Amino acid sequence: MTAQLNSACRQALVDYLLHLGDSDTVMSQRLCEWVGHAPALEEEVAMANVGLDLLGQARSWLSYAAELEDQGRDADQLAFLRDEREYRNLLITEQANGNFADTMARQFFFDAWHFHLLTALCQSTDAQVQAIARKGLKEVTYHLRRSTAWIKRLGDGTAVSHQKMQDAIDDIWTYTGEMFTATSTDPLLVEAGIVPASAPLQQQWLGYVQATLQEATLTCPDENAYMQIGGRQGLHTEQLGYLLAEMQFLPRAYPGATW
Amino acid sequence: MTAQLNSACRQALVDYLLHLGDSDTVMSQRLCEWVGHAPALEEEVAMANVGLDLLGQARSWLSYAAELEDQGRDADQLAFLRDEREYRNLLITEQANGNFADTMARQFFFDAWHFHLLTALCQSTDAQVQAIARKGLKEVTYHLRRSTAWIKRLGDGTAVSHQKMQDAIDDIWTYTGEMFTATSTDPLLVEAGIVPASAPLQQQWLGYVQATLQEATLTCPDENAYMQIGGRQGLHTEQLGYLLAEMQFLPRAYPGATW
Amino acid sequence: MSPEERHFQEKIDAEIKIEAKNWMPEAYRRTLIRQISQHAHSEIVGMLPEKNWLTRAPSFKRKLQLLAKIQDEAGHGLYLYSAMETLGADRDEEVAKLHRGEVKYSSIFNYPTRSWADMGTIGWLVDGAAIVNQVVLQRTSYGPYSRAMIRICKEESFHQRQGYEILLTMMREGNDEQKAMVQDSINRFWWPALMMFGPTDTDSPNSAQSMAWKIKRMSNDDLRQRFIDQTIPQLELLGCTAPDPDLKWNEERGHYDFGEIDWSEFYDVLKGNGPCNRERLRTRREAIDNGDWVREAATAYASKQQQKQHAA
Amino acid sequence: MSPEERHFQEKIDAEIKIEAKNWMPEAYRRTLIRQISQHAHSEIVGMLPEKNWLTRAPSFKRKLQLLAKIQDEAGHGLYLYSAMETLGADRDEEVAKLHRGEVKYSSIFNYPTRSWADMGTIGWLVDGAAIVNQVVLQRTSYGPYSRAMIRICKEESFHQRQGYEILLTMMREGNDEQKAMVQDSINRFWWPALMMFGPTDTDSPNSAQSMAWKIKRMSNDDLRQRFIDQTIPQLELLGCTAPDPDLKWNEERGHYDFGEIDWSEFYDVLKGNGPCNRERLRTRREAIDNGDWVREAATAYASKQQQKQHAA
Repeated sequence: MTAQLNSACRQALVDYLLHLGDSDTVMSQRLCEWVGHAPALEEEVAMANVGLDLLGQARSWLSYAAELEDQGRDADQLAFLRDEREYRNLLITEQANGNFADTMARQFFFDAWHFHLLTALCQSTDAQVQAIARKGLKEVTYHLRRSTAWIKRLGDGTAVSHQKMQDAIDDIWTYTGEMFTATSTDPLLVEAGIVPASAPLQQQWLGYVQATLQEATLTCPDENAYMQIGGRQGLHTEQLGYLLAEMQFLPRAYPGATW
Repeated sequence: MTAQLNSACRQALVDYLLHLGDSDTVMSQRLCEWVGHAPALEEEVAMANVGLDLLGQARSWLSYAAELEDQGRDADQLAFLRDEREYRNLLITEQANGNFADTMARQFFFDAWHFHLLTALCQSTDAQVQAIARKGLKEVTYHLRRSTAWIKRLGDGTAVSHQKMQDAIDDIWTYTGEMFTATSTDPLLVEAGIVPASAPLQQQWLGYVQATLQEATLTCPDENAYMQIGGRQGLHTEQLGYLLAEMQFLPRAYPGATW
Repeated sequence: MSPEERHFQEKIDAEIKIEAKNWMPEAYRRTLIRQISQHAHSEIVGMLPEKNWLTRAPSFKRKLQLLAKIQDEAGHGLYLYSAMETLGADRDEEVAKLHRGEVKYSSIFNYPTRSWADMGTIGWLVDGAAIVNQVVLQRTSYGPYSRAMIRICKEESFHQRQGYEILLTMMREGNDEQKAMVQDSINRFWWPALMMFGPTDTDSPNSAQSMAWKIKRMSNDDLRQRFIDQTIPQLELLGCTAPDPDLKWNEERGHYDFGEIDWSEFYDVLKGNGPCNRERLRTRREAIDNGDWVREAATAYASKQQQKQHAA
Repeated sequence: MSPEERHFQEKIDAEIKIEAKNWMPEAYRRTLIRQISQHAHSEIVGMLPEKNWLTRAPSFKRKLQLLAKIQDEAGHGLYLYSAMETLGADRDEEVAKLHRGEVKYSSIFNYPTRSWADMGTIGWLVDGAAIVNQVVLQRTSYGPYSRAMIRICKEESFHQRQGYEILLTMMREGNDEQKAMVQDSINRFWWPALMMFGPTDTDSPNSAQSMAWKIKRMSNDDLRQRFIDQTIPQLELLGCTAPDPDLKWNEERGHYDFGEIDWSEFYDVLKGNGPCNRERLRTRREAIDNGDWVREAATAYASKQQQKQHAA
């Protein structure tokens, strides 16, 4: 199927795949930071599980991006040798872990987007995109179930957990709008049926989020609030650079080495 | 004077200079992390001041090490391109900042060592060592005065500050013994009158530390407690790798670039 | 006008500095406190975007320069708070207002620093814009503020040259990636730097009184034009461009023409929606909050020492 | 010996597993709780030295492997705590004992991981030593523990092969720096790995009873010899050496001879003086303390849900 893409569409798809792969990579890295610090042993297992799934998906998206890009790079080189300005992840994924509620707010908003997006990508006209999405959707269905459950537990748990959960949601809300912004080349992909349009996705996402927060006795922030964007243009918050410096240390320090 | 050193002595001196330069570099990096986070504006100025002095001294020691080593490297390459295992800094310098008391305990023990060491190095038979030490001693005299003052303020301040200061001291104590350990080649340097023997240094240090802590109403930990060593052999705690990954990012990511 | 007011205005008109002990209109005092505190807050918050690259500075030379610059800024904050305190304001109270979001600092510091080149661009463009403002403020009517400005301007010019030199080194001795970094940095900071002079004169209603009192001595638009005129030759020397297709020399005016500024962005950032508003304030607030026990200890110790001296 | 005790010992002697509901001597129960909880704690604390390189793993493949391994270890912790709870112990209480320093975990995890090669060495040598122990424990007399061991051993063998493969790749496809990293890592972990089997038999007074109860089934020294014998060929295949000049094949014994272990180091680390004892315990303690409000919320939510169901 990739042979049929014209060059503009191919470039647009590479860009989109980097966006998906980088978002998964960065999110997974943040989850890795939790190892050994989770509030219960069961959560160690669950967070590692989500992190593993996202890492695997990241590799699939980036491998496909590398293949389409056709510049002799592989998924590892894309992940470990691009600098911050070339990273295309959503800003929400790079936000620091904070406390468990902060991490769960980030995860929940991301999972709800991820779930609805992969659901749509299961219908992609690009067979490879479709295949990766189908595999990923099973995993992400679990991720969303888990983070939804935690939003409810913490929202409708104790007074302390309710407050922390509400603060976490209010705090990260400004990074949710970006999930539904399109780049200048996305319309090519939408038109070709490779990726879904953002607007209906946003409605699905918002419906799910509002219903969950309500059940969790939490207040959903204003959907028209000012939203921070920039990740897809490589314009990141000041947090990403440190994350990449750590993550990329070995490949940078020992160029060309096999591990 | 360097021409007169035989090759074993020269190698021993390079090693010693790396130890001094790396300790200053790492300590300065930790102080840089405080910028914007100090408890008062006057402390922003003071910590930056100490950080600057140490950074300047680091460059002097490493420049001299590079010159003696004679392998075409300069101070920047020594600082920004050696990996953790080659770093020779004292373990105490790489310990995380913690709270202000933790930072001050680290600083005080380091400054007291640094002051007495540089005082002795002012008598070094190596003219270059002597010159760097003389310049540095003026700065370090101020560092020690400042950290001593803070130990007293926090120790004899409020009940809260007293407890935090005592905890900080107890916590970092295990890294103080290393300052007075010698490598297998140090005796060559002591014999040549280039560096002082550790034993008298340790007595001076301990006398100063005990007197200060007593005045600060703090308890000095057991001088015979178990001490962690390894920095001079490049055997570091798990904290150094992260510090270097961040500090070395640009030179690693853009090899050979001029900035 | 009361005799006091008249006398005050006569001094202003005669370019005689107003000093702390002199009589001054309450509004003059309030306006100055506000302006000087905002300026001081800007020095302190302005340390944060630079701190973001301090621990990643690429060489001893650059790290030393950057740390020294940041230290100077903390020092500027100290002078300015002192100048402000001569007007009867209290530093801690003004800082608390900042933390409650009641006073602002320069919006430029709500933009993130995304590459090392930003350390050059901030020095060159951001400090450059600040200097254009501050050079004029050296002649401001309030003595302590004027003297603080003279001292600060000297150091800022030094910082500006250092910033420019960072960019020049990357453009002349750097590889393609580094050159791209510089241009990208200029693209990101160009418009925000122009916004540093504030809204156009027509939208700047408080300016007239400040001009009469000689707290302000040039209009926002005039300052902005002066900055652009002196910056473009430096930009060209770098071999870079500004992200403004309308920028060109106007022979007739003897000035550069430039494109429309996106004021909606300016007001968005001002309202708190810049990329880093929340982080900057949070960082400052946490620094002061986490330092409570330290400052309390210092006070307790000082009073104990005093008691001991009395007793002795 | 009471009839119960006799019956118990007869089952043991006949290799019939003791199950949770069976009668058992109190000392047997206590010894097992202690041993299983230490084993569980070791799995959990053992995640930390690996976590140290997780965020710096050099490729997708290695990061996936390492994260999966760490996840397995958390899972092992869960099985083992469950096995322990069949004996009437409480997980939270045992964890609290760990955090108060009343129970230990394997001392090997008090050594820092200083390079990526340590991820290989821990898999190969440390898990390798653990497996030698655990293979024997598959036949331990207590049923739930024995079954947990069977499950854990399978996964551990997989981890061990992965660890060895990390080292082999670095030795065969790596540059000189990487090869030096591997040898350095083996030098640092060799002796601590040998210490994992515990003191020599002459200094291991509690072993006799454990052997009689078949909680233990081989002596420390026999296990250690078995480990060395099976490890040396693998070491040679790597092209590396052990930091032990006395290591050599003894034709007569049919075993490798090896040098004197520095037991003072072993006891120092056991006393809390290892390089990372404090950090490891602090990390675990903080994880649980910081998670208090989360677990409380989950409990509160669950009871609210239950009430709703009752009400409905």
